[in-house]
Amino acid sequence: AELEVTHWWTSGGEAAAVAEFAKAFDATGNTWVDGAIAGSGGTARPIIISRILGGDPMAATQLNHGRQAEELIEAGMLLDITDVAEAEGWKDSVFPSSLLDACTLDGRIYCAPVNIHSWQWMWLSHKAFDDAGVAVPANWDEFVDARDALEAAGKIPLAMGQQPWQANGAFGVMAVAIAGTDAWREVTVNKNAEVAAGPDYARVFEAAESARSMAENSNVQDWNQATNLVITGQAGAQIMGDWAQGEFQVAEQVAGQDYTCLPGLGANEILDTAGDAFYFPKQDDPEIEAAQKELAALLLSPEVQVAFNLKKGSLPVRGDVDLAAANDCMQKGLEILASGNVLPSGDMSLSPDTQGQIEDLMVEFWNDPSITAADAQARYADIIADAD
Amino acid sequence: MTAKIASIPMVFTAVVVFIGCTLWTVYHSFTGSRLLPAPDKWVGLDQYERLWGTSRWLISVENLAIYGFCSMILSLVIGFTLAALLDRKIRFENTIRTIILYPFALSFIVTGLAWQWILNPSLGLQNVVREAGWTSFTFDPLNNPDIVIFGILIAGIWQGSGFIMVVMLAGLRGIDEDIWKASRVEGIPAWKTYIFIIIPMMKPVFVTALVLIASGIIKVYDLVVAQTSGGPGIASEVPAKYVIEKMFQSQNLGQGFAASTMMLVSVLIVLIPWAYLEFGGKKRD
Amino acid sequence: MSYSVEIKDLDLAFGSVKVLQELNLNIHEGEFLVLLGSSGCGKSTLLNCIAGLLEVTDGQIYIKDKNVTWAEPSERGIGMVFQSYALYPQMTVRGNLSFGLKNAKLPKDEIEKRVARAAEILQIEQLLDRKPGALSGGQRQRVAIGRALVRDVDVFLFDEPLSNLDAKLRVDLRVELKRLHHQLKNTIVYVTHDQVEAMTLADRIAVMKGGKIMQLGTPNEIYHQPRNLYVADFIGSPSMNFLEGTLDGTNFKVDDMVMPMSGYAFAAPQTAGRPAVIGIRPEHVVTGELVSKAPLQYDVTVDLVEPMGSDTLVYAKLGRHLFRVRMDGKARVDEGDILQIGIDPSHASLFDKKTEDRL
Amino acid sequence: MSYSVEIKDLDLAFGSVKVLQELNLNIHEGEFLVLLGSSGCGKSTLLNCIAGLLEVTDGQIYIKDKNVTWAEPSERGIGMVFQSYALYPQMTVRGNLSFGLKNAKLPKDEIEKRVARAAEILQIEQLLDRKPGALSGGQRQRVAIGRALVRDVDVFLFDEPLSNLDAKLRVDLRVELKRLHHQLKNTIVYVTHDQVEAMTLADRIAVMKGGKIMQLGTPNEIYHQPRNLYVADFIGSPSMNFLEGTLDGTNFKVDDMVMPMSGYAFAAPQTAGRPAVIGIRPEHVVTGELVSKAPLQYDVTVDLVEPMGSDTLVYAKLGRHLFRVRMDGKARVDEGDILQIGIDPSHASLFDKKTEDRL
Amino acid sequence: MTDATSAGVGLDAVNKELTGPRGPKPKKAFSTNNIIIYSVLFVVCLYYLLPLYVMIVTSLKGMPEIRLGNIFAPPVEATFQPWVKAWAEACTGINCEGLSRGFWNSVWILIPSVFLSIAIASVNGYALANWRFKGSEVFFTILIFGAFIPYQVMIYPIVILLRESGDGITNVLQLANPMLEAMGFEGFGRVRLMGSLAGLVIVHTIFGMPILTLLFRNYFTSVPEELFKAARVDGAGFWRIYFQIMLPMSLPIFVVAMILQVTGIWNDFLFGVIYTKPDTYPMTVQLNNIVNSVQGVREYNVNMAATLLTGLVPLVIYFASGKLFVRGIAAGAVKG
Ligand SMILES: Nc1ncnc2c1ncn2[C@@H]1O[C@H](COP(=O)(O)OP(=O)(O)OP(=O)(O)O)[C@@H](O)[C@H]1O
Ligand SMILES: Nc1ncnc2c1ncn2[C@@H]1O[C@H](COP(=O)(O)OP(=O)(O)OP(=O)(O)O)[C@@H](O)[C@H]1O
Ligand SMILES: [Mg+2]
Ligand SMILES: [Mg+2]
Repeated sequence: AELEVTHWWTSGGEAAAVAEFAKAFDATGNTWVDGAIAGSGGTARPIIISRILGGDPMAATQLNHGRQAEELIEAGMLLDITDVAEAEGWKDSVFPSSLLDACTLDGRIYCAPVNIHSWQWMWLSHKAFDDAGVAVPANWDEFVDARDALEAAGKIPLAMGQQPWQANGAFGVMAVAIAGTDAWREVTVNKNAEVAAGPDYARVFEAAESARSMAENSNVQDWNQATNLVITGQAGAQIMGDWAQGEFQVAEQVAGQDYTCLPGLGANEILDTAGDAFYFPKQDDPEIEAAQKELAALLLSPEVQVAFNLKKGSLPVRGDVDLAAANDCMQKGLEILASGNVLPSGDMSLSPDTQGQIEDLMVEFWNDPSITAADAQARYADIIADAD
Repeated sequence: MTAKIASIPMVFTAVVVFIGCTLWTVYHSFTGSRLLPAPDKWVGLDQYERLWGTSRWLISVENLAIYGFCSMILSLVIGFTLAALLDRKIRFENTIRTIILYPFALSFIVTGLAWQWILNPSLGLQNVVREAGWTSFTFDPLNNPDIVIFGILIAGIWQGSGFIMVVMLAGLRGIDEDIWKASRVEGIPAWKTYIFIIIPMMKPVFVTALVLIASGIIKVYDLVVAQTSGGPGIASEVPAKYVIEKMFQSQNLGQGFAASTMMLVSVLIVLIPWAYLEFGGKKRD
Repeated sequence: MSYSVEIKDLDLAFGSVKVLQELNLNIHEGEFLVLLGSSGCGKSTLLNCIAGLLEVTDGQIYIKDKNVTWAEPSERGIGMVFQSYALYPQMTVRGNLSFGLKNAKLPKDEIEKRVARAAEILQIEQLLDRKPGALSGGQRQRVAIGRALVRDVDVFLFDEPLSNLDAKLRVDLRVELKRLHHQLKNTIVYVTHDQVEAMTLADRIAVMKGGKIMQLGTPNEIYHQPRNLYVADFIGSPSMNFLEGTLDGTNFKVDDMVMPMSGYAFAAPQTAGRPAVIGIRPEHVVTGELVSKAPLQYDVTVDLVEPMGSDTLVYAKLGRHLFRVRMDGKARVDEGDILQIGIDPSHASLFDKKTEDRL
Repeated sequence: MSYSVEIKDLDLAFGSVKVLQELNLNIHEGEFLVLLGSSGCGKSTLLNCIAGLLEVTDGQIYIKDKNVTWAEPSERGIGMVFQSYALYPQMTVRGNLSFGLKNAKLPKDEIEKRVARAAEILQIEQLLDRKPGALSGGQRQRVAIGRALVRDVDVFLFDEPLSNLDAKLRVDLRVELKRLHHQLKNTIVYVTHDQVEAMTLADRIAVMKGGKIMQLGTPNEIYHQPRNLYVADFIGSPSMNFLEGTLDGTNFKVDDMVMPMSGYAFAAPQTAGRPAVIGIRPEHVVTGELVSKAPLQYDVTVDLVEPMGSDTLVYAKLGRHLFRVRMDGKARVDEGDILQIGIDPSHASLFDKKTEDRL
Repeated sequence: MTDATSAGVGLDAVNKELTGPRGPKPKKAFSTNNIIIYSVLFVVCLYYLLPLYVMIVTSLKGMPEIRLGNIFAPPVEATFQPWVKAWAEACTGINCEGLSRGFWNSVWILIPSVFLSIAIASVNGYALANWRFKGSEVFFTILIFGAFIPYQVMIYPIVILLRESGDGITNVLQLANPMLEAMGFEGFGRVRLMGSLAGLVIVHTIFGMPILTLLFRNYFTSVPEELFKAARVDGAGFWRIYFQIMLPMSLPIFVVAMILQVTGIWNDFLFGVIYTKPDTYPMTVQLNNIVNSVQGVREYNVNMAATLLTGLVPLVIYFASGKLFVRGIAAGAVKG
């Protein structure tokens, strides 16, 4: 059957990764009808959701798992794939198991996680630091120290795109790395506004403030353009999730040689386990439903996982696949995963609405130097206090 | 009878779509709808309270106000000035009019992209001027949160002022030729005639133009999406974008509805006095 | 010299279309000159040339012995009144009257004085604070005249000032205008296509056709001695009766009728057998008792009767020709009646068939 | 009954504006009835009611003894001709003529026959394949009439069919129209605001004002015996002279002049001292030799002279009143002259000052 | 007196002719006024032409040249590669068909939308102008107000409306299914308005209705009412008058409406993005996708070529229709 699959993976590495899915699915005799929506999740989600609501759902769609789909599930618009999960033994193979939890509502499974993305990375350009005549930093503080040298060499210390989610993500990374895991959990999972207003987070906001000034001259829009600044050595570093890896790969750069990846800003080696998942909106055609389930199973099959995640630069959702082909950074990530240093993603704890508010705040903060760290923190605490 | 049957699409559109949908939206703005409309989650004015406490909304409104005010004034001034110039029996009138109007045939997406490119500081206008020797020249509205809205304004004016010019030109052409003759016989200079006689006579045309501009302003969306995506930061956000994002991305329909209701209210504020002038006035004389 | 306006060899063309050609016209001081002609004959064009609103293609224009061919309209000492009034709608009547004066930087009290005087002359004092929208057609027309009046100009130009008004008002304003002219004694150039207006108002009429002046003369001359067929046909309602025939010495022959034209004042001695047209005004055809006194008498059959109240217009057959006869309103005639009519050739006009000029 | 159109208690209102009120009108078979009135008096509205283009608010309309109050326009047996001709611009003349017949699903050869006949009557055979745009005003008007003609209807409705034409053509078409009526003998209801048209065309005239019929009568009755001041003033150009005074027995007193009205046919015996208005038509004021024969004679001062070619209109002062006198075109009078005039009271009309009705 | 040209006067006149000005006033070709007017217009034209020029120039350059050079400089080495890429090769996700796909979608959206919206609006306008019925003005007023309601207010309810009416139609149609199946035909399947071409066509028809109806109403009102009356007397009904009298007379306004709709629908982004799916994305959405699918560096030349390609249809229509467009805007706008 023909399945229309919507997603917003349109950058070079992403598109190559999707092609792996499509290839594998087409090989089963079905047809993958690609419905890429450019922009970002922000552009794509309204379209995806309005189509599901409007009674014209696609057969499968990317969504960040987590709370985004809750209401759709409650409204009975998404296909229950518990049977597939049981047949394929996802319970045992999916690692970390929190990924599957995020797909579960009232004991039923509604989505197929396909990868693990963690935000907690900083990408550093060897060329930039060489040009500036300083060593490649090993953690955030060293990086801050290298700032002047970078600027003197005409480099942008920190590359930063203008898309709202980037600012938000970078802040999240700093929060985990600087405030520490406990404080982060207290704020994000338990929605404790006091902690959010407390000294741990104050340090986070101060760090963000200095990051802001380092990114001042970064005038690019998209995340991958920012990554490109790092690749070409125009910028010193970028805080960006592991998907940036794909861009380095497309540019044929070698980890450790051309660039360095620092998990947790080098301070706190821990990864959050956000990721992408596929949902399967209900259709009334049994043939399609069968194909949907086939696709769900396929997405988590070991070979597809490997092929996809290598291209995408993300980590597979199965602990049992062999990623020998993976490069330096990926291996690092796998190690951290294996050691169990994982956090749930913010997507899973905060509603999109709250995330949207935080995102708005961060965007404003990152772009408006007149907002002080203290102001921003106060507003942040307010949002956490109101979060549901 | 046939007339009534033939008017069913119109009546349907007017009643079901325009009134029905509007009321639906207004009603749901008082609910806590999230991803799906939840007519039974009544929350009163909560959404509005939050709306007016959100800095992004406030910035959006402020942007729209600045954009709206400037684009009204500029469109009217530019539109009228150009129309007046073209009305001076100049040569190549058709060519020039065509040049001024063609952007109107282009979409906001195209407009936004073209101007994004020209205003790109490292490649566009600023770069060109700098390379020409004026190295301190700075013109990067799209990257400066303080003036980004004017960068959008430049593009908006570019796209829409030709249309206003045509409206004005039609208005000017509609002025009795004899008025011009009378003022010439009295020795009144052209500029004085424009200011004291022609412009006051064109009041209805100005009002029409104003309504046209205003109705376009409130809908500004594509342009911002294509040109800046609301950036840098949230410096160029506009209400329409806020609505769409709250509704679909943040999955907070109630908030989006509240914001769109506010947009509707502002339209009504513009429209009702106009309708009153236009239709109420007619009945009286 | 006593000419107020002189026009010499005026040519005017819009692109390649020649609208006025080699036009010469002298207008006396204080004269009421009417430009009369059918639509599109160039009346307004000529008036606009005098006003300086159109640039001439060739020729010269003098106003008060000053060559104004290149002068601006406002420097020519003219005032103009338009068919559409062309009042400034957003100004009060006072504003309309004083705008031009203010612009000329006249002192305030002078402006007031002039406005007051014009308002008095035109009897619009009580309207001074109204806007044109609140005035009737006739009042607007008066304000338009006032606007020319305050400027104290030598020459008034009127472009069909009464055409937009209804019939009754037109008659009233016509009378008023005439009276105003008697009072002010300005030179007036007045454009109209209504021959009654022209006849009643003019000191002299210039009948125009195709950008040329066909005849220039007093209403009486124009009416009674039209210089060519066009003028003869254009002037007079109901219009002249025309019969085609040949002129043989002083006899005019139509079919088998012979009209001795002994009483007619020929411009030049006539050659024999010349094809000609005779024109007889309906009111110069007499009926009833008067027939016996007329030099020529015919019997005609009544074809159609149009009672008009004061007169009755009878369409009668004279041979194969239809003949209009104007009779008294109280005359009782019916279709099919045989009517005796009398014609006095001295009241008729003769025209050459080919050149259409008066013989 | 021989009425072709009967209108009973017709009311018509646009919203709250009552345009026609309690209107009754019976039109005879074959009659040429003219609805005459100034602009906005409801003439067109009445015509549209008869045609069924407007829905009546109250009352009934009969055509040929059939109640058609609720019938569709096309079912009423009427044809209509409009001021703007209203020809279908994209169809040829033939198409225009046959459109209605095709709608009525007439057989093809019947349509052709009728079109040919109408074209012949109107002499437009050679125009049948042209589009309206290529026709002159008069030709268009004929086609418009043809469109009504082919439909073989009982009643023709004309709404100011000649108003858009220029003066000369108007006169010509008027004559043609009259001839056509003589030939076809249809009932015609004809709307105009031109009293000359009304007088010349009508069998009977209905003078309307403010949605009411003021007077219904033959042109002669209307002209010579106007039933009230409005009609008297509306009909006739130049209009009637009115003098206000009081009626004392059979004497009418204006200021210090006394006019014995012995020749006047009063409708009822008069009370003494009644305020009244006398109306005298300008052509009923005689001058020259005829004065001596008139029962009343006065001396007047000439105030203004309007030569009109065939006549001369003299505005003269009678006491403090301005008096219009119509004189021969050849009469020589100048402003300031003293003129002897004679009036015959039997030609005058007397109206009550308050009710404005004829006495 | 008539021709008072005595010898003396004649002489005098000759003297005057020698001295005074004659004929047209000599014009200074470069009067200050003209210089100001034309230079202002020149600058204005520059402003309006600049983006077009830059787009064209950029679209003809290669990437290296863009990175180095000046955006105003003409291409050193013109290449059509960006155009080819934009049209047929640019990728969104794994679809690398460029704009060509969007182009045909736009065409298929455009044709029925333009046709339907004009058909309905013209009938509306005609009914409003000539067949006023009780309340017709009220509906019209609502309709005009509708033109000013922000789309955002209506987007979401329309999603629901489309879904519901799709289901409604399905239900009605499926009533006939047993019968059809009994007769051996295939029954009706599910009718979907949301996400389908039909849905988008309906949306365009709805949102085009206020302005077009206004346009047509104004136009039909300016058609002499007597023409309509004459047709009624001739026994023609609603549709016959519409088709045989009004339609042939209103070609100009139909052309104008067509131009407005073609440009409007072609340029639409919001509805295209919300009410369609990737398969049926119109060109503007495809354009936005291509431009925003940044792979490595932004390919400005391809973006500009894509932009120009997208703008081409309305531009061609606009230039081809020339004055009509202007006249139409004026007729529709100033009267309204
Ligand atoms: N601006 C113009 N360009 C070209 N031709 C013109 C222009 N103005 C007038 N004409 C032509 O010049 C001729 C004379 O026009 P003009 O307005 O003087 O006529 P008119 O006698 O005033 O007629 P009317 O009684 O209709 O006002 C007409 O044939 C007209 O078509
Ligand atoms: N559709 C309408 N709605 C409201 N009032 C109307 C309408 N049509 C006509 N009237 C009013 O009805 C009155 C009579 O109009 P009607 O057209 O019958 O006048 P008329 O006698 O034909 O005048 P004219 O000589 O100008 O054609 C006028 O006062 C007019 O304003
Ligand atoms: Mg004229
Ligand atoms: Mg009328």
